[in-house]
Amino acid sequence: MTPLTLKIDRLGDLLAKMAAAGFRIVAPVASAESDTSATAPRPRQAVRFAVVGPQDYARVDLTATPAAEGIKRFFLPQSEAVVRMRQNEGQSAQVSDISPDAPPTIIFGARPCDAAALPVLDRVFSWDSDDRSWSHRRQQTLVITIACQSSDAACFCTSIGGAPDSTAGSDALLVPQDDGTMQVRLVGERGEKLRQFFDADDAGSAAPREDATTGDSGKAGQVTVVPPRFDISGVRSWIENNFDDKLWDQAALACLGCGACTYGCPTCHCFDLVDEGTEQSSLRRRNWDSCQFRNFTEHASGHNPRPWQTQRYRQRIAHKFAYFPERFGTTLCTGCGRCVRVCPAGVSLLEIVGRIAAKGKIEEGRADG
Amino acid sequence: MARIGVFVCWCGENIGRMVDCPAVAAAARDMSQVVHAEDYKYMCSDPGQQRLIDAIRQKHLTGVVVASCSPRMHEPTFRAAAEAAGLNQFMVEMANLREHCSWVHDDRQEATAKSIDLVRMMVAKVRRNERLSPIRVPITDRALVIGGGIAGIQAALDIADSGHEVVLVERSPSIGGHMSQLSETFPTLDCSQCILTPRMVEVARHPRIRLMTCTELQDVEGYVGNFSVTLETRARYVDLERCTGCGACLEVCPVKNVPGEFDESLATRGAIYRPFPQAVPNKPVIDPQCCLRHKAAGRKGISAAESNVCGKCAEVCPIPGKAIDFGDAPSTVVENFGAIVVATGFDVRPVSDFPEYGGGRFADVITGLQFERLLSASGPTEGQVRRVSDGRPARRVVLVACAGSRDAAKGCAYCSKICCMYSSKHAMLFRHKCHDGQATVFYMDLRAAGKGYDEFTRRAAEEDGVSYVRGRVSRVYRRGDSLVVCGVDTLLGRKVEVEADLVVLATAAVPQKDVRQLAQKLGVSYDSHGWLSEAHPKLRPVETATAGVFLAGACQGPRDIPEAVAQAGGAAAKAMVLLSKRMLDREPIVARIDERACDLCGTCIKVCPVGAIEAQPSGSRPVRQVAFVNEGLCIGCGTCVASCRSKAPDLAGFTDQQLYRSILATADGTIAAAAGGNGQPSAKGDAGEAGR
Amino acid sequence: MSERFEPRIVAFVCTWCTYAGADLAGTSRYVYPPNVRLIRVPCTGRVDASFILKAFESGADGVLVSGCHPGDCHYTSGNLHARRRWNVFRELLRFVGIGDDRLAFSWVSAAEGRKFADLVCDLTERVRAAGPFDGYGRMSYIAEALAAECGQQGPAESPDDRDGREGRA
Amino acid sequence: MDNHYLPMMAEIREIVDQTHDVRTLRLRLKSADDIESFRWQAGQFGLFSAFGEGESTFCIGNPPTRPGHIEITFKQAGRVTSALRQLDVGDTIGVRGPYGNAFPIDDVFRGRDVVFVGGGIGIAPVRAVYLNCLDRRDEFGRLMIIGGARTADDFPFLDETCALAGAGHEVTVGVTIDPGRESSNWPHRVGLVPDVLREMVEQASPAVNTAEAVAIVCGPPVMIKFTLPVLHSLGFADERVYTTLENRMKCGIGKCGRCNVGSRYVCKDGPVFTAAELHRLPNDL
Amino acid sequence: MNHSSAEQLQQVAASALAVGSVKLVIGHAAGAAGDRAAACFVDSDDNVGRLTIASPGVATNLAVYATRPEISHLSPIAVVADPPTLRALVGLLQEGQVEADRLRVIALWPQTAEVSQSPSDSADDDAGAWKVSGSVQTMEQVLASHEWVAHGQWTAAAQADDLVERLLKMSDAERWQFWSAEFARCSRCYACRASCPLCYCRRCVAEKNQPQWIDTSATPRGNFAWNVIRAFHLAGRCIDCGACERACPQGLPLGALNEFLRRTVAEKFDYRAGLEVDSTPPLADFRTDDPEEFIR
Repeated sequence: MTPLTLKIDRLGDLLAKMAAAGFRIVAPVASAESDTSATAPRPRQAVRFAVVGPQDYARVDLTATPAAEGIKRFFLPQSEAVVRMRQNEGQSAQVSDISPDAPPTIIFGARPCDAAALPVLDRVFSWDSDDRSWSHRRQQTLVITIACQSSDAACFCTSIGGAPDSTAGSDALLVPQDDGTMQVRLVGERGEKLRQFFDADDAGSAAPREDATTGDSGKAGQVTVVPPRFDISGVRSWIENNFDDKLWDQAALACLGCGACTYGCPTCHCFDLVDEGTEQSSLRRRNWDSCQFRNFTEHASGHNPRPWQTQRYRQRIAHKFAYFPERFGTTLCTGCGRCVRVCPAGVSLLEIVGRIAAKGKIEEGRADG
Repeated sequence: MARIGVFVCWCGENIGRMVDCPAVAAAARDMSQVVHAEDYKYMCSDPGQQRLIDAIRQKHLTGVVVASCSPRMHEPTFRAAAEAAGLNQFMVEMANLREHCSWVHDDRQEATAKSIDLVRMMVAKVRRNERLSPIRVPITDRALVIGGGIAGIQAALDIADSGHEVVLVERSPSIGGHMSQLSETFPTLDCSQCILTPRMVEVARHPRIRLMTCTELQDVEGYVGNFSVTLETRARYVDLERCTGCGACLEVCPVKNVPGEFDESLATRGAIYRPFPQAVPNKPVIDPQCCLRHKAAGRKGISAAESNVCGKCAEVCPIPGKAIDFGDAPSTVVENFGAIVVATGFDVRPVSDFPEYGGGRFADVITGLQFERLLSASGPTEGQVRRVSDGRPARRVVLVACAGSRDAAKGCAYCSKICCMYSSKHAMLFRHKCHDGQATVFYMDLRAAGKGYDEFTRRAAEEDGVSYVRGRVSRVYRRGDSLVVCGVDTLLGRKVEVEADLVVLATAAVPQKDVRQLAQKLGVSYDSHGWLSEAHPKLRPVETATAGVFLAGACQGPRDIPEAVAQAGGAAAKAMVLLSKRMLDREPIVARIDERACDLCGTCIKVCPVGAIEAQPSGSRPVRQVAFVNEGLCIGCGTCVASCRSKAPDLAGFTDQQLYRSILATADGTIAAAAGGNGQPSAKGDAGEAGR
Repeated sequence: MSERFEPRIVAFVCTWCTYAGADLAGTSRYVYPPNVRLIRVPCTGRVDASFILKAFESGADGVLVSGCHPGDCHYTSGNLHARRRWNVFRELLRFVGIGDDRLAFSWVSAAEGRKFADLVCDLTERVRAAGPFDGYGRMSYIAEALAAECGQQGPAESPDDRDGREGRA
Repeated sequence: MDNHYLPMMAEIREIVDQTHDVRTLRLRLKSADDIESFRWQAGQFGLFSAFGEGESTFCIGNPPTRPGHIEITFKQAGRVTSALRQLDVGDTIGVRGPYGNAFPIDDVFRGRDVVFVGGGIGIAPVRAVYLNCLDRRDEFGRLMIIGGARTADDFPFLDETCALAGAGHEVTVGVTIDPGRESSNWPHRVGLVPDVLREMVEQASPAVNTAEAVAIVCGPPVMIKFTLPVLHSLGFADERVYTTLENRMKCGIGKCGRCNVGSRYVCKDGPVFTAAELHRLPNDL
Repeated sequence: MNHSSAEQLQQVAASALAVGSVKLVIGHAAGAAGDRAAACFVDSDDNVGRLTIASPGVATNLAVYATRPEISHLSPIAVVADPPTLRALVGLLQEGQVEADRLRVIALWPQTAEVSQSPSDSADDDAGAWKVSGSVQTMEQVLASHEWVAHGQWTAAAQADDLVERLLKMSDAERWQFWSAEFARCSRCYACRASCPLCYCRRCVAEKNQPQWIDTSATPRGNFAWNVIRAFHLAGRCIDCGACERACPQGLPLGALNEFLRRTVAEKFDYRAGLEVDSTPPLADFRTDDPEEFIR
């Protein structure tokens, strides 16, 4: 099969072609308003995913290491009306369905760590019963990722089994080449739908072929190296066996209990259902929620199973690295590091899981010995 | 489960003409949880109320909206009707279709649409109403009367006579007030002392009156039924228990030349002195400002008790153990009261406020009150009218009414009310004492409205030869050893000059100078001059906006003795009504705090106007300090509710839920109209929405 | 727009002064436009900033808060606390784009029926001149209800629109 | 694909006030299809909407042996329960469900002695099971019902529970209120539920075969905490001691992550758990 | 040399912990990853080596931890406090959220007018800009010090003046446009609230749901109400540390709202938050001559 390529200066044409084919385009764009913020250097929010039109193509920015905000909200919107309730005067209450608003979409330029979360979340949204909104958006949306050319101290995808050029969750992966072009790797059947938009790589036919499923492609492209930060093998069992360990208290003390990490996280998916509206007309909305909030588990009676931040912090880590793996066979984390970057208190999941991994290693060793 | 009834009143034509009441009732019928709606000609009539009662009973209503007039008018009516039907009175809300709608709009369609909205807002509110019970607070069966003038005396006696305890507080050493300074009173010319003294003695002897002289109010806490008042008593240096009032001390005091308060500085007194011969208590008092021993002690920085200067009064005191106590000190007590009567009276402006009339420059320009002392048989001149400057008999007296009164430029735009009468009285009394004397009264208008008053002034002019000049005095100057009063006779339209031995200025009556501080402590409002404000000028003339605080006498504005006495009786009656109940029912519109949400940041405590909120241990575990509202003190303004960032407090009767629903209900009219349901038949739905 | 725009105005008034002033306007038969919906509270001190926002969220084009003149407060100082609050909150709302043509404060005593009527006339005209409050109107419950009536998610509902200017669906 | 969040519509047919703040609603689904498809077992729950206010989780309070309506019993505590209390007969509420697992009546209970322990509002889920068992009385051994509340005024289903004893069901019933809270005319037991449980089981004649018996315990967390050791000491096997967890839920269908305890979704794997299962869960309840 | 400040801090902390005059020192440690300094809790003189002086531009305001229930059993506690942190502690004392007896500080005073705010600077580069108080002090001592007089109002917050000025020049409609676009980005993660030392409410008004004054959904409506009310609740209380804006993952210019309200409160009520323990916060107070030119 002819290899595909993308010349970066033809990006506008590519996006236009996709739009012409009826796709809504979502891409990372540099914020037009970044100059409004008072703090001058503010890398965290500079690049965000947004629906783009032709006038925005020039602002598409493929350079940022995981953008401030991931692509999760294009599959699980932060707030989405799911039911409408109507109480006409003189009539009894009625409800009606609100179907998810999801036109065919191509998300262009996502990072592999964001895309990798999609198949992970597929498991929870399709086990037992299918979540209509999620499934519909998944079906409607094709994801084109770009292998990372740079990484930072918060990146740890490789420690979770991912890679800066992993294709997990992607329908196509772009691998930046030395000559400034992007090698295009289509993934699976869904990826084939994207073939029409790319040019055949006539010049670069000499480019070596790699197995798209491995991350080892450094020779061919300018893919960054994310060094392993910890060995995850002992993490789950340590968590399962050390529910009351002091580590949780220590780790949680600095945590302020906001939702920045969970909202930034590509795999966090907890949500709330709330009614908003007047007597006569209200909407039931599905909103992101965070296990880090004090009132997440609080009963109306005031009883709270997890009243302390220690418990909530432990829940978050344990859910990702023990409970979810136990239930669904995969870690609820892709190593994107966004939680580390956004935490206002400088709490690092990477550091804490690293400590757990080290402890787990020792215990494993003990068990073996 | 809410079952709401809506009752739309036509108020005859008042609402019915501008609002389609049956349409409002029909719309209400469709509103959520409304199970009954009707319209009727007069809801407040007996049959109207009966319809409400019947509907509550038959349809088991849990809430009622009466769409009629202002709740300020008939809320009590419909609440009572609800209670009669067995529904908690606080489950009634009113939509104001009359004052706020039919009377102020001129388009029937619009007015009807608005009426439906108003009803919808109230239905939304009443669905969140809660059954409330009046708050019962025990009443301290005791009244405080502030001020020992005739008004305070009358109020104290009336209250005490009805069986309630009274504390009468007077800041000077004796009760009696200005009335005790007067010679005779108009229009009957009976002797002021003769009619007042028995009342004063009665106060002193009354088993239920505790008299506290030399005492002022320092602080007030609490609320109607339960005021907690801090009273501070100055040192008198004479033990009232021991002193028999023999007066031996008065003779020996080496200090003789202190201007006497009672005689308005026309006579002198000693450092130890009896306020006046009929004083109650009739015991001396030491003025530490003048007492040699106190002054010497003060210079040395020691107490008068430690000093050995003078002490003649103590030496001569015949009481074993001595009634003179140089070691006396101010004392403070906190007393509880159910009601407070304020009778702090008035003052007159000093002559020095009137330099144009020679006030302050010429000794013979005096106030009316000073002239009273000159006329008084017990006064410094034993009733002989003499010039202040040289003591020669006065033959020519000019009396100037409206000295400062009715003169915005002088700061008193009001009429002092008593001046016309007492100036006439002064002139008349002078003429009685000095048959060949000349009495001239300058006046602006002779205001003599009162029983026998006009006759009195007529008599002065016609029988007692008082000459009246209608006009203002422009200035007073000295010519030889006489004063000359220049003015204009506006009736004759010419200038007049009158020679005088004495010029008596009827200076404007003004509130006591420090009454504002007192009013603020009591939470009583006052006007720009400092006259205390009644709750309602017509219907609640002796009450104040602060429940349980009543007004008697001239603290409220200038008035004469019969008025002051009558008002004191009125204030006493109001206090008695309050004290005669064991418990007080208060509207349960009070704040309460959800302690689970309280962080005790202190904001509510700081904003509460009555100090009803304090920190207390929480009722739930873990125990911590939280804000707590004392229901007995809370007056239900809701400032704490809106000031609290976490919205821990809420206000019964006006809860967040109730107001939230009322606000949201303003949207539902439009939503209903858009859905083609009932709602606003006006063009608004179309035009307004299209524009959105 | 061919038909005249009729603004929706919500007013929070204290029961002792402005509500009574409105009563007096009625007793005096002063005619004023029917655009204002009064919500009675004991004191302006009870009026929370959230009330004002909730009124706008409910589709109000203008909001009025009115109580007793300083010194007249039935509770002595509720209105003075309220005045502090509005000194700040009004500035804040202006700073985020809700100006004086949307939000008004007044003192109307129980004796000022005329003033109340004039105030309502004035305010109605002012808000009418400012036009529908589209900014807040778009995110009001009314707009949401009307959108849902047509089977849509509310305005600015879909995730891509969250970016405001950036979103172009 | 279905919108799982779209509730069925039900009408309130009857309202019974159990205590000053506990209320029972009897509901009937409006659509005949819904009635047909709504099949549940004792222990399952539903999500019940007060429109405009939200949904709340309640167990289905009537046993499947008494079909035709859906019964819920709730205590006023939060936004939804306050709103539900506002509703009247004839009003509409939303229903989603039935969700969750159920008590294994056929698989485990049948043929055994069963002890039911309910405290306060926890009596409601227990009641669904014992009514179920009473309706199929022949299939079980001894039945013992212990109900407790803080005071007589907080006791839901008090009269009904007491009446069961005399209704020819062959069932032992004990009702109790907390010591110090009784009035002089309280004719029943006074004591904490675990103590009453021990006393009744120990004094039962013929004796309860605790080693083989089943126990169901629902109530406030503190009651469960002190009751489980008592059951254990009486010889009940942890595998046959059941309770229901009351975790906060939103979706009810294993997505929203709120009710999770360890790897378990209370809404899917529960709400019914055995004591043995609870011991294996992280101490996060 | 630069490291001396950090070393001095460690010495002060170590000696206080060693003699037991404080039970816990709350300071900053270098961030493990990412660019944020993390809070660090030192309860023994053995661990003081982790303490460092963080650049205020990347650090949270440590006063936020003074009210944490997890450490409520420890007393006294010492907070490593630069002037904004001290002001926050003044605010907490003023509102009774922390007991003066329980609170000690190790004050950090800026040596130069300009302490770097740049997150790119490492903590070490910054340490030289600070003078560490020689001992653990009570707040009373700190507030009586000449350093407090000199530096008490110093802030590390990025100056929002430019933006405020720019906004003030706009029309209402333009300001509306600006803010509704900014607020639309808010994700309601409440990082602003969590990192604000004065946002200590155990139940935030956003969580009061009977009724729900502020919609929880991250829709324009809910976001507008939340951001406006958040700012309003800090009016006259915000001590200008900039923690909220630094915390916001969406980069909302919250500092401009705070700065504007600070100006408003200063102009109208002549008040600045965080300077006096005994003062009354302006919105819990009034004066009879408060401005009312806007009231008809």
